Amino acid sequence: MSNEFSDVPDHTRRIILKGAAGLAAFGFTAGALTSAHATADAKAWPADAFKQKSEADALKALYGKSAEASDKVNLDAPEIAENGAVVPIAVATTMPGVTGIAIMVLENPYTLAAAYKIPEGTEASVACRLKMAKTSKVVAIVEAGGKLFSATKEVKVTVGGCGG
Amino acid sequence: MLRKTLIAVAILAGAAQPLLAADKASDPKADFKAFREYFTKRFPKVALDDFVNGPYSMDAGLRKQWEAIDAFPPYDFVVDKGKQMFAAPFKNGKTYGDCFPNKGVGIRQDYPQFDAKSGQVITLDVALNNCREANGEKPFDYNKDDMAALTAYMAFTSRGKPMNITIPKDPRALAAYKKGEEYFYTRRGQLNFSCASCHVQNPGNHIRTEVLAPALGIMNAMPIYRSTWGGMGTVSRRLRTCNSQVGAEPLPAESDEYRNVEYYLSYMANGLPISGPGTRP
Amino acid sequence: MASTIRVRAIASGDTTQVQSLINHPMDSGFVKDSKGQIIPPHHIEVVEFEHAGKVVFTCLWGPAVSKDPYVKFSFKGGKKGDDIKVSWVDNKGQSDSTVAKIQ
Amino acid sequence: MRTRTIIRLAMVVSVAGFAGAAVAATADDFKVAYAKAEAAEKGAAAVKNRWIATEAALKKAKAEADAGKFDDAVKLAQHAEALANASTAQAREQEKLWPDAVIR
Repeated sequence: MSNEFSDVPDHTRRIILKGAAGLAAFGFTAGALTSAHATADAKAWPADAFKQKSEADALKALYGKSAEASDKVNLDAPEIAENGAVVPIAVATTMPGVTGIAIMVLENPYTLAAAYKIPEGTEASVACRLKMAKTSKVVAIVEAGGKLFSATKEVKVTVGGCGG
Repeated sequence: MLRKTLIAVAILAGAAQPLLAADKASDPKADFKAFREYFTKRFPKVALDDFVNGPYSMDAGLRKQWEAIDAFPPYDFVVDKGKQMFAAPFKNGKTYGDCFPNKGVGIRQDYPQFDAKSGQVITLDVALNNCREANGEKPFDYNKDDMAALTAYMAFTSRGKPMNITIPKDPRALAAYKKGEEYFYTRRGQLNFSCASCHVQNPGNHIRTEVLAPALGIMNAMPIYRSTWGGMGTVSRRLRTCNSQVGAEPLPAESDEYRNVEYYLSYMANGLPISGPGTRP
Repeated sequence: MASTIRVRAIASGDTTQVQSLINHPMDSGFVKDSKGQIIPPHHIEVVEFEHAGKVVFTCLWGPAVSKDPYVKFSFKGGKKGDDIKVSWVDNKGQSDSTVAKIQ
Repeated sequence: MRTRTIIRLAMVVSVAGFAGAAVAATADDFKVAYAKAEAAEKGAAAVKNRWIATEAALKKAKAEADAGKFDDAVKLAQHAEALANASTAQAREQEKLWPDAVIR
């Protein structure tokens, strides 16, 4: 089973070792700037889907259909967010033929938080960090074989991530 | 009527007074032993070196989120900025490295220090500003991002190195230590809290929405990137926030009281690894 | 100018795990500044990861993605020494890109 | 215990501060009340224990006086004075009490 966090057996040791390793990593991206020319395609952004205020509307705008709950969708989210500004969320599935993953936060001003396109050869697993305005259900959507599957988990937020 | 109550309180306070501060001779070594025993006995499951991870040493749910975030922490950019700032020469061609032993790399664990010349405690932040001024540069604001970035980088180069605070045989050094201890245990603000109320008596417990960090090793994680701030903050910024949270007007950054309490707490953490820059909710 | 993009790509067997952190405010448009003025939305919309001329992962992000966003995914086919190209574009049309080596 | 008394005291003060005062207060009344509050707060500053609430009450008192609302201004100044005195009493008390809290 893939778990975003299980590959960290001994944190104390790791954090100490990281001092040296992290330093070595400094700037290794800097020199590469000149050879980079590819630019992300702004037209790929589904503006309409990101404006929706319900799960159903967002799904319709993004995929044009609705989702069914599935225990094969693995949503890893904290029970209580340490801070709504940075909530680590991971979604993974063992289903075949996955083409997309989306994450929704139902109580946020806009429901859809992030969507990912998964081409063939890329694993159906993603981890990211999201903002949550308040306690909310988080819904993970997996698009596989032309169908949508979902998993839901409530995340309690005591310190909201929308500032103020 | 009111005034009478006030007087009554004052008399009450003055009368029942079993212990006097003066009765207790300052013995940092004995304090150190008692302090350490208190935390290790109260939290037998927390590894000694783990106390430096603050609330994450106390709460499994928080820890998991921290580990996920710390795997590629948002403060990476701040540390990088600090590194560049640290290497950039002043107008006179010298650098921060010229002000410190070992060119300033891997030395954070030696601060704060007692400075015999000024008779005061010098924190890393103060040492950095002293360095700037000695080289004809304006000092940084102790509460702001530039100082946070510089100290974050310096802490980063000291990751894992044991805190190494000395109290030289100088009555002024001992007095500074003692003043720091006093500040730590003195209740203040409208809420009538001391630093110890939260960080000795209630580590691991929630206060409003936060899980309180243990006092042991609390300075080892400084400076800290707080999600609440959305950025890296200095020791000064954190201490001033602590004051505000108990309804006390914060003191000026790096005032005697703050430097002394940092001295006291850092001495208590001797031997524990530097974990800064830390992340906190 | 330092790159806004950090990449850690590590090959293990036939799978490459990619982690990336991007320096970006990701202003949601719901937060006020110290003067009480709404900070207008400013967030990354699209991030693309390319390997060997093929897009291996695309992020479509709204304003709810955290400041200095992070993402982790894995793909098959990469090997040590290969280039990974990362590029992003935000709602103001700003963009950045970088190339990193798979470790 | 004793430390709690101070907190309770501060609460009592805030209630008492807003009660009473049948006769309308004047600008001079405010000046007197404000001067007393400021003096009390100076005492708190001398023992490095100003409270945020005191500063806020002082500020608000001044604003009310500037707006010509002397009744409220006087009450707020008295409130600030009581808070300042309570914070000073807290600091004096703690000068003696803090060693009791030290881990031994």
